[in-house]
Amino acid sequence: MSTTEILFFFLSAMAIFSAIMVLISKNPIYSVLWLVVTFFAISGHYILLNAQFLAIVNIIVYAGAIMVLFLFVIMLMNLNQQHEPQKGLWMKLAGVISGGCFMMVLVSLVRQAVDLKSKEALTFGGDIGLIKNLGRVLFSDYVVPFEITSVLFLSAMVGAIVLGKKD
Amino acid sequence: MPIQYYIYLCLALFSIGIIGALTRRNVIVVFMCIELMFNAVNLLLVAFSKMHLGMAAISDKASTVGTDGQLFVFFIMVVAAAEVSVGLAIIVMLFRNTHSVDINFLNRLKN
Amino acid sequence: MIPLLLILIPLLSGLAVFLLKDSPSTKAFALVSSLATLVLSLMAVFTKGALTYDAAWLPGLGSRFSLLQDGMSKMLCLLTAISFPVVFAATYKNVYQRSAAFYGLMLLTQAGLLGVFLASDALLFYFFWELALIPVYFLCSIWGGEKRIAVTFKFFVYTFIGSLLMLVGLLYVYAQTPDHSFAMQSFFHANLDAHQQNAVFALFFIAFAIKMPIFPFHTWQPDAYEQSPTATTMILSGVMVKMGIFAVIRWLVPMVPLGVHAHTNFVVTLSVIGMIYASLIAIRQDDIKRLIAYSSIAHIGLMCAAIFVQNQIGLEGVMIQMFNHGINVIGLWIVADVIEQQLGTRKFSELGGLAQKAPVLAILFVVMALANVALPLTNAFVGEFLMFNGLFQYNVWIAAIAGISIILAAVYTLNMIQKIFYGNTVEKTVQAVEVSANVQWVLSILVIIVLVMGVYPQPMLDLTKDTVTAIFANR
Amino acid sequence: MNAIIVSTLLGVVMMFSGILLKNKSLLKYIAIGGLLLLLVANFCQTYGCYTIVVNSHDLLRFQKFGLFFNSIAIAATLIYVILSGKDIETAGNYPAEYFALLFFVLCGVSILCGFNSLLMLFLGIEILSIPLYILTGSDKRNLKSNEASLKYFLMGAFTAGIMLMGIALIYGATGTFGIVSPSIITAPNGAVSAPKASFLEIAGLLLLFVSMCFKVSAAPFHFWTPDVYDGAPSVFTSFMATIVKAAGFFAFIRLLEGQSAILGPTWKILLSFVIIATLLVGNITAVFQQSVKRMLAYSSIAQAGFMLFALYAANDVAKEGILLYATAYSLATIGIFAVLIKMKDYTLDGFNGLAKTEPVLALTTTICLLSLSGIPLTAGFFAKYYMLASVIKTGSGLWLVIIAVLFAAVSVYYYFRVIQSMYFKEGVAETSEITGGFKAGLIFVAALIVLIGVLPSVLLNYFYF
Amino acid sequence: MSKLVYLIPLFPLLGFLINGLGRKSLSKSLIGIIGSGAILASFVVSVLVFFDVKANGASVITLFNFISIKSLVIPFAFQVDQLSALFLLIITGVGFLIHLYSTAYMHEEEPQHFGRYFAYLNLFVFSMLLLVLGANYVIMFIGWEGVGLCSYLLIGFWFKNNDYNYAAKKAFVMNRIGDLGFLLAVFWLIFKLGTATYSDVFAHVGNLTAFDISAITLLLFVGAMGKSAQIPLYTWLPDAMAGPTPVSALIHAATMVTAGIYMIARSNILYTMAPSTQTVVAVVGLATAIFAATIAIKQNDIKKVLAYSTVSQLGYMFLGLGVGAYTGAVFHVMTHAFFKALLFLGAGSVIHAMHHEQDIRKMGGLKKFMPITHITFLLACLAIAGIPPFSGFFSKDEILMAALAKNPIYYYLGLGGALMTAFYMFRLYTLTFLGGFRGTHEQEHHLHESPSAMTIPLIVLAILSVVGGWVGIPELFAKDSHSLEHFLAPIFAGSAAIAEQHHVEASQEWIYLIGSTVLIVAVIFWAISSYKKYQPTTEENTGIAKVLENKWYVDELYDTVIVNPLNALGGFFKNFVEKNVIDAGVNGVGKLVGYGSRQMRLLQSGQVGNYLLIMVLAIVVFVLVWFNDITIMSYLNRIFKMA
Repeated sequence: MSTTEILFFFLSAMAIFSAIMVLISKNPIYSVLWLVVTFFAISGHYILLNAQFLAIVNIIVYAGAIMVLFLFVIMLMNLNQQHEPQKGLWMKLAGVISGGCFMMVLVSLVRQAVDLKSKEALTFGGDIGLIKNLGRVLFSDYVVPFEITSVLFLSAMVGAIVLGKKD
Repeated sequence: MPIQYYIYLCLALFSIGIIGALTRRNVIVVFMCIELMFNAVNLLLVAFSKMHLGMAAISDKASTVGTDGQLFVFFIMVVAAAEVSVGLAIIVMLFRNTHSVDINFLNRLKN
Repeated sequence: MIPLLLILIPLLSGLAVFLLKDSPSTKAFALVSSLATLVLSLMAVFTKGALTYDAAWLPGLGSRFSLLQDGMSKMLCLLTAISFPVVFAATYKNVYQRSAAFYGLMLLTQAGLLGVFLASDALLFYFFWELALIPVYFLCSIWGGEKRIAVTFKFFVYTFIGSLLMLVGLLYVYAQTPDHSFAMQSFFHANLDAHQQNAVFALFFIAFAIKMPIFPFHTWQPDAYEQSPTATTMILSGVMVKMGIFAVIRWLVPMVPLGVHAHTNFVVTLSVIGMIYASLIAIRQDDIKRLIAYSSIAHIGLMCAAIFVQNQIGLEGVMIQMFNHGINVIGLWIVADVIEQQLGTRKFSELGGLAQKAPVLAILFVVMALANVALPLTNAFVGEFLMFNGLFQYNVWIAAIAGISIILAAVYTLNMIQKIFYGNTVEKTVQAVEVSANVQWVLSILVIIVLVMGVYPQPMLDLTKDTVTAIFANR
Repeated sequence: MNAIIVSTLLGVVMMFSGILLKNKSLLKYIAIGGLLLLLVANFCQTYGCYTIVVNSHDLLRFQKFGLFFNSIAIAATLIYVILSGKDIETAGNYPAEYFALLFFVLCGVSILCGFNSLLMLFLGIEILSIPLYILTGSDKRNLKSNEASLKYFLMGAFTAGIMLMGIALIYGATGTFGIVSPSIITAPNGAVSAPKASFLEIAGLLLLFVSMCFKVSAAPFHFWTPDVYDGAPSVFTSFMATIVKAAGFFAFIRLLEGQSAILGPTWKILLSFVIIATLLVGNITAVFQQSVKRMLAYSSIAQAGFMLFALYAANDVAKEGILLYATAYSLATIGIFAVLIKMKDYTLDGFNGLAKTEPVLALTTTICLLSLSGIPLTAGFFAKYYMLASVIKTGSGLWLVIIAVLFAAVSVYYYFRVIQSMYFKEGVAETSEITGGFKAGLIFVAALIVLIGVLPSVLLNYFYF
Repeated sequence: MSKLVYLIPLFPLLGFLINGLGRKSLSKSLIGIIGSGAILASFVVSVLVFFDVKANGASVITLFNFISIKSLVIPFAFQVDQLSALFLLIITGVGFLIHLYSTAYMHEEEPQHFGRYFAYLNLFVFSMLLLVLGANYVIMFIGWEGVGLCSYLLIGFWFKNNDYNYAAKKAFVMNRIGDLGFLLAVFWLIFKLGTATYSDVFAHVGNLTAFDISAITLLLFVGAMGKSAQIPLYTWLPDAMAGPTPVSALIHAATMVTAGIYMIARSNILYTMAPSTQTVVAVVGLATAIFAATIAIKQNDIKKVLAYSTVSQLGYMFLGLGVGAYTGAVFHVMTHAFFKALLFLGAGSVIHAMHHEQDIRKMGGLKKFMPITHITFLLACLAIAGIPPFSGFFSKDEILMAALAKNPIYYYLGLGGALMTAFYMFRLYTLTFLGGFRGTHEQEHHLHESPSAMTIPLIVLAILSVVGGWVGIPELFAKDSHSLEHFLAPIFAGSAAIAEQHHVEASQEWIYLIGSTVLIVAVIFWAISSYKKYQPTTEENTGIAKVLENKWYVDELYDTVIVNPLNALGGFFKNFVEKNVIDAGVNGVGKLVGYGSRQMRLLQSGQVGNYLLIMVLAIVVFVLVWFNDITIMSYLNRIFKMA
């Protein structure tokens, strides 16, 4: 077992475990924290795949900004004390089963896919994930969507203000 | 790494996200699960991007195939950030009115 | 030009009436407009040969605003044109709330009906088919009887389902036309194999069968007739049911000859069952309107059967009977309306002895009723004679069974006469008086038409000869 | 491209005018002017006069079809603002922001009209959706509005996840985000062999299909629609149900236009299942609704079922038809909602006797309802006509058409219930103040519906593929 | 002269129109003059036509084309030949007398109803003339239905009385049943020959198969059954007594019921070519003759007795037609017209005098009050009983002899009927005119002879009843003395050529003649003697007498077997099938939609979780459906196999 594989399996196990913990934590704050762990694991994967820019952004934006925002909101609402009411057992079971089915069918699809058999994701190689390369493409080929996201942000900003303001 | 491993991993994370969205009652947790789904997709995109690069690199060492996949992840993050701000605003607004974030209480509109 | 004007006059005057204030002048306006249409349609009748009109309409779809007025449509236009002034005149004394809207809708109905009879483009035909329905829906729902909303709605949905299926059929045939056009001739030459023809037949026939109506699609009819304002009922039963018959002859028979042929047995059997069934029910009716409705179903069943036996003699009979049935049934409705307006009841059990109080009405009604049982020298005899003849040539037994309806018709019609007019007066009829002069005049005109057409039907047969010849020339 | 830029700028202008203007009622006129400008800009581009040239590196590709559709969306918005502009002002405390958000939505619509990459599709849909989440929740004190907003948001985000998964799978299979399927293999000798798609790509397309079904509220992904349409302030429901939905359809068709070859025969079965389910759910459930607003929500599902025919047929007639359908449906729905907003009571009983108190409103509503039911002489007829014709033209699916037609007959039931209330039932329908201008606008809409119903070529002649 | 034949129906039509439209403005006497005058005018023309035909032979006068389409031409044409000329004379002649009689009989009516009465009467004659004159079966059918209508109108003349209305309706409906048969026969002819014109039909009769002819003739006979009141369609005729008495006279004597005879005589070639039908006709006729006679024996209503006697006599006529004695049948029509008209008018006179009392048990001894009526009535009774040399003797004898030639059983049964006829007629005569008066004193006080307008027709008819038979004196008595047969010979020439001739030996004929006459005379004396001392009893009849009094319960039978089931069926359709099957089906669809709507609303639970769950499940299903054949199933199979 190579280092890559060890790393891969470790990160994967960590991601899945923490994701499951997000799911089963009763306290929302724990959920947030476990989600942060998941994000870190995913960032690890990015690094493994030599996508350094995304790994950083993931940590800064997701684990940093977004999760903090979540934390703020939860604390703002003072939910950490609350014991979240649980869904009925049947609903939970149905959720798990249907989610499981979803995974089952897709996994079985992938297992049948012959054209994926020999394909591998390049780990540690290739430098497209470096900030220089990405930036060049982003500001040439992808400048239009980049600009357009500004509209998205603008509207999100307006929305957040409109909805969040007390009146 | 074989690409299937990545796909399985991502599908697992994605499905966990779905299961979370289906089983939890706290709106914020549901929302977080959706974020988890996004992240699963992100990882998958990066893996695919590297897969395509790997295939192209056999013939062309300087290939930049796969850049678009990583950029897509970037855009997803952007969108997710915007969505989170709006989403949390909505949740806060609702909480102000009902003092609850229980998804099961969202049942005034039905039938 | 005449065909176009025939549609335009009622259409435009109908729209114009909406703008008028509710006043007696609206009635007069509507009457004048309908008389103008009558004059035009008479002009059309006396013009030799088929009249046409053609203008561009929907170039992208292969549909044109093309009208064709051959013998059959001349006749039906004449029927439409006669019935509206007759109805207006006969109900002149009736007071309607929002009368402008009432007369406007009536005239729009007329425009739709005339359009149906004139259109020689399938899509245009479909348009007018619907245009004739919508105003009627409002007429019945606003000015109808107690249960009007539900009943009218049933009627509407019923016919709407039919016309939607017809639309599917239209599109289906359209897709198979050689030149992708809705023109009548293209439709008649569409490339349809026997299997496709059967499908198209089913789609169209349901629409027409509902409109006619044929057993077992008829249940909307008695209710609708009962609940509609009588003026509308007259149009419904006098003219509108002819739409179905007309459409079968004009469109279905030439378009899908194989489909028609394949279903002949089925349709004829259904029609004959319907005739007997409706007649038997009519015998047990206690309500003038319902009785006339069921009697109408029986008569229409005969017409439908006579079309489908596909011989010339039967078809000639259908032609002339379309006109005559319209006249007769309108006459019956007028009397029914008079009775209801004057005495406030339509129940036989609450009527009787009216002949003593209103002898003129009684006489006129009896003539109408006798025309309804197709007594010789009344107009209906000629048509029924020819139709039964056609039916007989198709199958002796079918004709014999259908013939039973002649007997049953006598039973229920005479029942009706007896229970309304004969016997001694009862509580409700003691105060009855003779009907007003306008009704007398209108009925007299109808009676004259009944008798003239009964004694000398040849002009009408000559009028429609070209249509019949054309249909049989195609095979 | 013109439309994207201009609508963005206009959004910003609206925001600033909200700050600068004292008189809020002027906003409406600025918006109308802006929309006219937008319309002109879009027309310029449609007919080859580019004012702003931006190289989008083939991420966006504007074709006449899309641009024309965009014009229709803008024009519909214009009519919507003219009719309901006043109600937008009174919907909450931030009218300027609402107008701005409407323009941002239009920006999303414009992107969807020209996207040539899944990235742009995703961005377009998000730009379209996020302002709508906000607008849905704009009635902040109203719990229903809050709830609708949150439901919409949660389900929208969830679907976005599904969509992203689909995009990722497609990317995995094809290595590109372009929507022109590369799987069609042209052999060196020129023979085109049957395209062979990997499982991944098909699964990805399926997930994309599902998410688009969600956007256009096709069953069984329609569940958000009634609740959200019901809970949102009526004035925004009107917008959502018409322009946004039509844009969704356009994107849907554009997305799957070239894909039917690789989707295989099963695809049609699946699609017919979705169509029937949509028609069933929309029509049947609408029958017993007491609230007109909610009924309209279900009716919009039903109408979506009809629009899906365009997808099923996927031919020229279908494209032409979806254009007409979108127009007819939008016009009628905007008209009805404009009236609905004026009503004090949204239930059917609230409409009782409207014909007596407000005959113009009743008449125009009737025309709109007739159009929705597909009665001839209204635009709705030709809309349905094209849909049915397109399927019949494919030579199969006659049974599907017949089922659709039967459901259309059911739809008459609930549309006509409103007419019955207005015309045949006794009652005094209470409305808020109706201005002459509003009536004129309604009459204009009704006239437009009838005009298109009589001469659809007026609309279609401007449109060539 | 034949060119003017259209005048014959035209006069009554004009009379109908004038009286009908002007019934309120015209005076009674004017109405009477117009009504009777129209018929008189027709009669005059008829006489002219008759002699014209006698001199110049038959002709067809076409007025216009009634129906003319590619495959069928039906001209509105009149057939003027020996048969129709003879019938014209009977109809207009007897008709005129009845009209004349009516002016007095109906004098108590209000002018308005008086006018209506004469209008109907004229229309009746018009229809009958049309029937007789028509040159094809369709025009005949027009008249055929027309007389049905007029009988309906006249039977229900006093429309205030609902019993009368029922009788009228019954007459019309019964007639319609027959008419249907007639109509089908006409269709058959048109179908096979493409024409309904007599001359063409008879000329091309060879193109028909034996089956066709049998069917056509049988169907025509069904028509005749209805119109001429044969079993099983005879029950309307006795009920038709509800109308004014002159109307009964008109129906029974001159018009209507003779239509069937006329029609078969007209179609004699067809019938001659269909021996099986002839047998049916003969048997039905004979059965009717006897059956009706048995009923007549026990009837107490003066008009009912006469009515059943008519049915019975019509039976004889059909017997004659059935055995090929067409001339005899027509001859009997003529003589029957005279004496039956006379009987009815005489009965009318009695009823008039008795103030509308019709029960013969309450009469008696009218001889001394009403001498003219009595004498004429007696003559008529003798005529109908068949006493030589009264008219009935000759015609009845001719039929019976033909029957004897064909089959002796016909003869014996027919003779039995004739004996019964003699019995019930003289029972009637005796109870009415002989013995003592059994009515109230008031009635007795008012008894008087009728006015001259009524007695003159009686006298004229009495003379005709006596001498009318002399146009057909059998060969037995004198060579070539049967002038009627010679006159009608062209009509029946075709049949005569085909039919095999049966003849009874002259000596045998004498024996039968004398024997039968003796028997009849004996029966007459028996009848007179047994009823001369009749006193009304309150005892109810029992056994066979009761059955006879109740007309063999045939009406009740029809009610139970046909009328009630049909009514019940109609009710079942109306109340059950219509509501619970067809409408329920339609409404059921609506209800189903409503139910579906209510159920489907519940799916919209309002819970986001549920919505998402359904979406996910749908995706799973979609994937499974999409990849059903290749991937998923095989993979799942493998999993299950491993496990």
